[in-house]
Amino acid sequence: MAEMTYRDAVAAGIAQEMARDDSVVLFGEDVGAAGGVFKATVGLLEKFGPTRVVDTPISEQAILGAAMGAAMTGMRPIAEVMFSDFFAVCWDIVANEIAKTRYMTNGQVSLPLVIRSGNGGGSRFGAQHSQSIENWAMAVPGLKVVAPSTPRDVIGLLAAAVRDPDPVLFFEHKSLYATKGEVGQGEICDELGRAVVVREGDDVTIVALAQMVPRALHAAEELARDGIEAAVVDLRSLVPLDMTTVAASVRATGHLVTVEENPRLCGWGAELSSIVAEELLFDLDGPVVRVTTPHVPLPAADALEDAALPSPERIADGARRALA
Amino acid sequence: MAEMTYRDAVAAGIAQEMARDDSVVLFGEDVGAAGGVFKATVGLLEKFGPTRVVDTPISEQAILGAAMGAAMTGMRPIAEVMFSDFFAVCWDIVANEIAKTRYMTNGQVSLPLVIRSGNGGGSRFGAQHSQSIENWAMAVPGLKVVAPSTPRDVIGLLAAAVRDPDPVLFFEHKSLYATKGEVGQGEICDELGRAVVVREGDDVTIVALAQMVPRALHAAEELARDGIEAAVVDLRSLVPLDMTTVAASVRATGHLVTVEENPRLCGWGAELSSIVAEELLFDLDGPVVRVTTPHVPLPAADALEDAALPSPERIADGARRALA
Amino acid sequence: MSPPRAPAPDEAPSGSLDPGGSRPPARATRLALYTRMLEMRGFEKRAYDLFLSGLVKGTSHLGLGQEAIAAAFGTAMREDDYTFATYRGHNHALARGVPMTPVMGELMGRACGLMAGKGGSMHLTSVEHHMMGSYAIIGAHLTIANGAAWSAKARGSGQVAVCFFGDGTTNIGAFHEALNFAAVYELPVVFVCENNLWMEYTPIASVTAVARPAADRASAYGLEPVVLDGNDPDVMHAAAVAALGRARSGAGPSLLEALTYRHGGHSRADPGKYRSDEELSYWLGRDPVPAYRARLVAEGVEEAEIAAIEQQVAAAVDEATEAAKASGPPSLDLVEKDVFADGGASWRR
Amino acid sequence: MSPPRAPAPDEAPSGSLDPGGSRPPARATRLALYTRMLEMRGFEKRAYDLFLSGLVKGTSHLGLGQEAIAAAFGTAMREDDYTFATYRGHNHALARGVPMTPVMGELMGRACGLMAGKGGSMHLTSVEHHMMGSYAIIGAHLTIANGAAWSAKARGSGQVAVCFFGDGTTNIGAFHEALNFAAVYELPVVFVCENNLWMEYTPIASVTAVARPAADRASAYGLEPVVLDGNDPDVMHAAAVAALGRARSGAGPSLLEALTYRHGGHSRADPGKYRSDEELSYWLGRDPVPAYRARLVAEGVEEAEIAAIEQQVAAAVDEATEAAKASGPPSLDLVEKDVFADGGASWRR
Ligand SMILES: Cc1ncc(C[n+]2csc(CCOP(=O)(O)OP(=O)(O)O)c2C)c(N)n1
Ligand SMILES: Cc1ncc(C[n+]2csc(CCOP(=O)(O)OP(=O)(O)O)c2C)c(N)n1
Ligand SMILES: [Mg+2]
Ligand SMILES: [Mg+2]
Repeated sequence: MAEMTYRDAVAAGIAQEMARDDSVVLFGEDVGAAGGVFKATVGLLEKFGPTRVVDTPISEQAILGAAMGAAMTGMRPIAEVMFSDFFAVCWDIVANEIAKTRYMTNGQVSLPLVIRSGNGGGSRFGAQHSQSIENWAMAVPGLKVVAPSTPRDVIGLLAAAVRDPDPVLFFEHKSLYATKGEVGQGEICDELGRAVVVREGDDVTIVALAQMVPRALHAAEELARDGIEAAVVDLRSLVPLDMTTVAASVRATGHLVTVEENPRLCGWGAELSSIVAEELLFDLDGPVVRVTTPHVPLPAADALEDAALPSPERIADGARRALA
Repeated sequence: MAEMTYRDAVAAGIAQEMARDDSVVLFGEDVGAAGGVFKATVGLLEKFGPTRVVDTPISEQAILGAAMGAAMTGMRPIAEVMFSDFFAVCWDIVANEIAKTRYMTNGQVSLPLVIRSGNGGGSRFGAQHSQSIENWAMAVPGLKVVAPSTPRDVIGLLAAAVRDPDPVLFFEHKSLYATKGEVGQGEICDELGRAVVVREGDDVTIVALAQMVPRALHAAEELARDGIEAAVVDLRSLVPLDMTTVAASVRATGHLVTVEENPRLCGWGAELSSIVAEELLFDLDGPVVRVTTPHVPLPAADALEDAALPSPERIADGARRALA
Repeated sequence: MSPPRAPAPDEAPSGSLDPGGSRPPARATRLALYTRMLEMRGFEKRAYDLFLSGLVKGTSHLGLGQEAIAAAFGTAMREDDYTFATYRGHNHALARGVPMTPVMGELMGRACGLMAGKGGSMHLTSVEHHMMGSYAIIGAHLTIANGAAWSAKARGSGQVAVCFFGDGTTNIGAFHEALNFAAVYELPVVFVCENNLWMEYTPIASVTAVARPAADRASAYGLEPVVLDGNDPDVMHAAAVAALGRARSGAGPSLLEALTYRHGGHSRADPGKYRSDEELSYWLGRDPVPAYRARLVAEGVEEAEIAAIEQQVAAAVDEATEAAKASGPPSLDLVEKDVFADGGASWRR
Repeated sequence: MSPPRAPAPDEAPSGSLDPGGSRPPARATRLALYTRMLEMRGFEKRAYDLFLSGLVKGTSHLGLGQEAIAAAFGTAMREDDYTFATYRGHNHALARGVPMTPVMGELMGRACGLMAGKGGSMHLTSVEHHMMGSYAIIGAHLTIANGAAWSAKARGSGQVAVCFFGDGTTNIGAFHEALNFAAVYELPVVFVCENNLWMEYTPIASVTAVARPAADRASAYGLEPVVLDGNDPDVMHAAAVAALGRARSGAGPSLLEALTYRHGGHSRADPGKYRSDEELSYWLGRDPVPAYRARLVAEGVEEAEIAAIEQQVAAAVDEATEAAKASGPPSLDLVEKDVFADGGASWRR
């Protein structure tokens, strides 16, 4: 076991897969010579050379279109969209082309590709560089959606994404890049669609993703001081969605709180809540509480951004409301 | 009162507003000389001339960017995105610029603009020309989202949208263009954010939008034959969302069914369901059932498309499940 | 705010440029070109009839009048070269040897359809024939064609990607990104703009800052401007050979602008009434199919040989029509099939 | 897959073109130009210090070295002309007369900020000064500037929209759409490409099919190619006057490529180490601020007059810094304010 940052885990995961499979290539803006604007791809150009690690123009549609065309003809591209907010400039390629092609072609075309992107708030970058857009992706049939919360999961889920025969949107949380965690020796590869219960608890189930996982764990500690034992589930992927794990926990606790960083409307928490309201209604002993960023663009100033994003305190309050 | 098609109501609504206010202009692909590919803007070029009704190149980003820049400097543009699927090519302008600008500028900039678009399935156009993307829009803070189901509402809501000081996405349903309805004389202008109970009923509340409203009414008739009286609510706008009307009905019936044309995940039905599961849980007498298109791209063949979209039968089944 | 201006018909041939030299193709190639054009013409006329009689649902975009371009490339391409086309892509699919029956079946939404009805007329794809899809949202497929070319280059396969699109497509952002990208990485891709003077119902000249929507943009990507008579199969064949050769030799992308005209409306039952009679009759007079027939005859091909081809093609169209009509609707369980590689649509466990 | 190539420094001045003729601006204009540049320089150096000391949070993109361009336009524009800028937009805001304190306050996330901290350094907007925003996602604001120009034309107001952007922006789709759109409708808009040779950490030359990322694209929109010495305030002022006049007279858009260089890194604490010492020292030698000072002195402006300006600007920077430091954090209720015109964020009733 070694300690590694989330940032370095990205490079390590990509390197693991590029070394394993020659058809894996990486391209995006500043990913090569500069090692990425978040320094998450440092060393890859040196290791794999300029035909496999390619700096591109500022042309997100061209980048993702190239990834798609390469994937349909035998390669396994990893493309980077620098900030997830920029998915909006290439959403057509993602939502209309990449997501729909296997289906429209009646299964003729496979698109084994990964699109990595820096997602989420907390960096005081303002409304156009801080969004959490995992719900945009989840709303589009045909995409898999992954968002790790630890360095170990970065490697394991990135490897799984690269090996997956379907297109995967891989959301790296910008505010987690500097965090550290233990990472095992040797190859790591997970299965997509397995949530993890990162804290056991009998009183209430808190489901979280990415940066919200450590915050939910903090909230759980706060609640424990009041004698409330919260189970915390790290979803890890939204598609496939591990409802089995979530449902088992909700059946046990009778209470559900979802913690989303995205703005409120139509977030994944709503999807989870609606599944529970349809399938597990009679297992519930209290309201399903969604803790989210309010339905606003993110403000830039530190004080305002901190007030907008779900904090451990707001999560704990949500749990109390669920139990009230 | 006169009978009018939904299609003609679009032109009538635009004409009403252009005649009233010189700052209202219309632009988009083929909207002028051709009267629109759905013939929903016929006669406007002749009536208002080529400086107010403008045919554009195939440049959706340029079209919506121009609408935004014009709106921030004193005009009230109505821009057309021909098929709502094409929002994906200009999503950056919509989601990152238009939606966020009032907020980011601390209220300095107003964007009184309307983006009209042909939305929805049923025309056998396949996966890239049939989507219902109202949930994409609802997920982005700063946008208002409107989707009329009748010719009268087309005029009333379009007028309200044009007069609204905020950006409004106005979804016209392609499969409703040919439908007819009564439209009153004289100016019509509604208020955004008022749902309408289009059918009273004490047993179950069915909430629908656009093309799903007539289908929900059909389902209600079918249910009535079995002695089940369904209330049908036409939401008419998603933002603002009229939870007051929905909640009153759910309190009365104890049962909620939402009917969405969009693919399942993160649809507006999930949002409604989650609100009910959080705020009205103890008013519920049964599970909240969501009837949606399955989470797939829409197939083109008539038989397949019909099987994918929520039908009156599936809606009625949903109501029975809610009551079971 | 300038008024729409339809280009005068006699603007069309001016500025044409024949990069392939004037040596005519071999006799077998010419017969292949004619056969391909006839197949397209016969197929699409039938598709139009089936549309009018309600058997083709939804929409369909015919390339009647534009056959020479697809035929020329279909004839010049290597079997494993990739094709990327638009919603107006029946011709391009047939040109790669995709059989008529599945294409007809797809238009009719039948079980025998190329994608069993899941794609529809705008999304013809046959990976087996390296027909990598027709795409219905303007612009995207230029960037996707780059990806196939990138992969061909990385794999050293010698394949070329050919990407067809319309004049109107030159004003969308993805066009610009794709052309620059292809040029920067010297990708083996040939971009073919089929300039039929119209977008849907709006003339390209009224919304474009330059006279030649593709060729006048070539220099922005360091490419040569090339304008071709898109209704001359020999000219187009020579240009195709030249551009494919250039790409295969590692010299990078080409951008070709082929002037042509669609005889019918944009889609479905559009009668295309927005075009002047003068313009229409000018272009009907330049119909590539009878003109090429006349050229073959003038250069010594026997009437009988031509007639035999014509009969054979007509029979093939009839056969495809009957086969597609005989096919039932697709199985309804296809609705939830093949969203993901596991064959299903499940997003949860 | 070609390797990145940093342009040799001596490529910069070649091909320059001075559309404004060589008559120098009047003395008052020159002093205004110098004053503006000094303000920008002083402001941004202070912003950098504040960043290093942790008072400027988040990110900030300095235009140190690029001041001549914004100063020239700020001086040449009519008061009601519109400015659209990028995240690298402090200079452009100051050039329109936006006071330093609210800009500094915005960078520091304080209540006195131009947008009370809601926008941040990348989104400076002051409608009062016709500074219509700085935009942080590449490309969009070119299309938005068109809209302001459209509106000015429709209202017959005689206003011009000026839109600044970087070299890297020329490869994104929206650039293409915006340029064509502006040309087709002959909009009163001036597009100013500040070519500082680098995107973030990648040289523009390595990912662009042409040598002049903006000027070599001009002809694709029927526009004249114009390359300017972006570090010469007089050259830039003449070009601004010419392009603004052209737009105001109804002759439509211009696209100007101004060659310049950012002295520092792309953003925040980036030391910009990817640039060669040779390149950096070449451009530091062409720093517009001392060069223009020397020119003013050489042409007879008194040292004392210049020194007085310098003192005044330094004092203004100090004052703005202190005022911003003294301002508290924004009120937390702003989080749910001004999403909609009713002043709130409510999406339901
Ligand atoms: C992004 C986008 N905008 C608009 C459309 C609607 N549309 C379909 S075809 C077409 C005209 C295309 O013209 P052109 O590129 O010249 O091709 P042609 O149809 O003439 O072959 C338009 C506007 C679309 N499919 N995609
Ligand atoms: C669509 C999009 N892609 C990528 C980025 C990230 N990004 C911010 S600035 C920048 C470089 C821009 O270079 P240039 O246009 O030359 O402007 P400069 O920063 O040199 O002024 C990049 C890639 C972005 N903001 N938007
Ligand atoms: Mg065309
Ligand atoms: Mg630059």
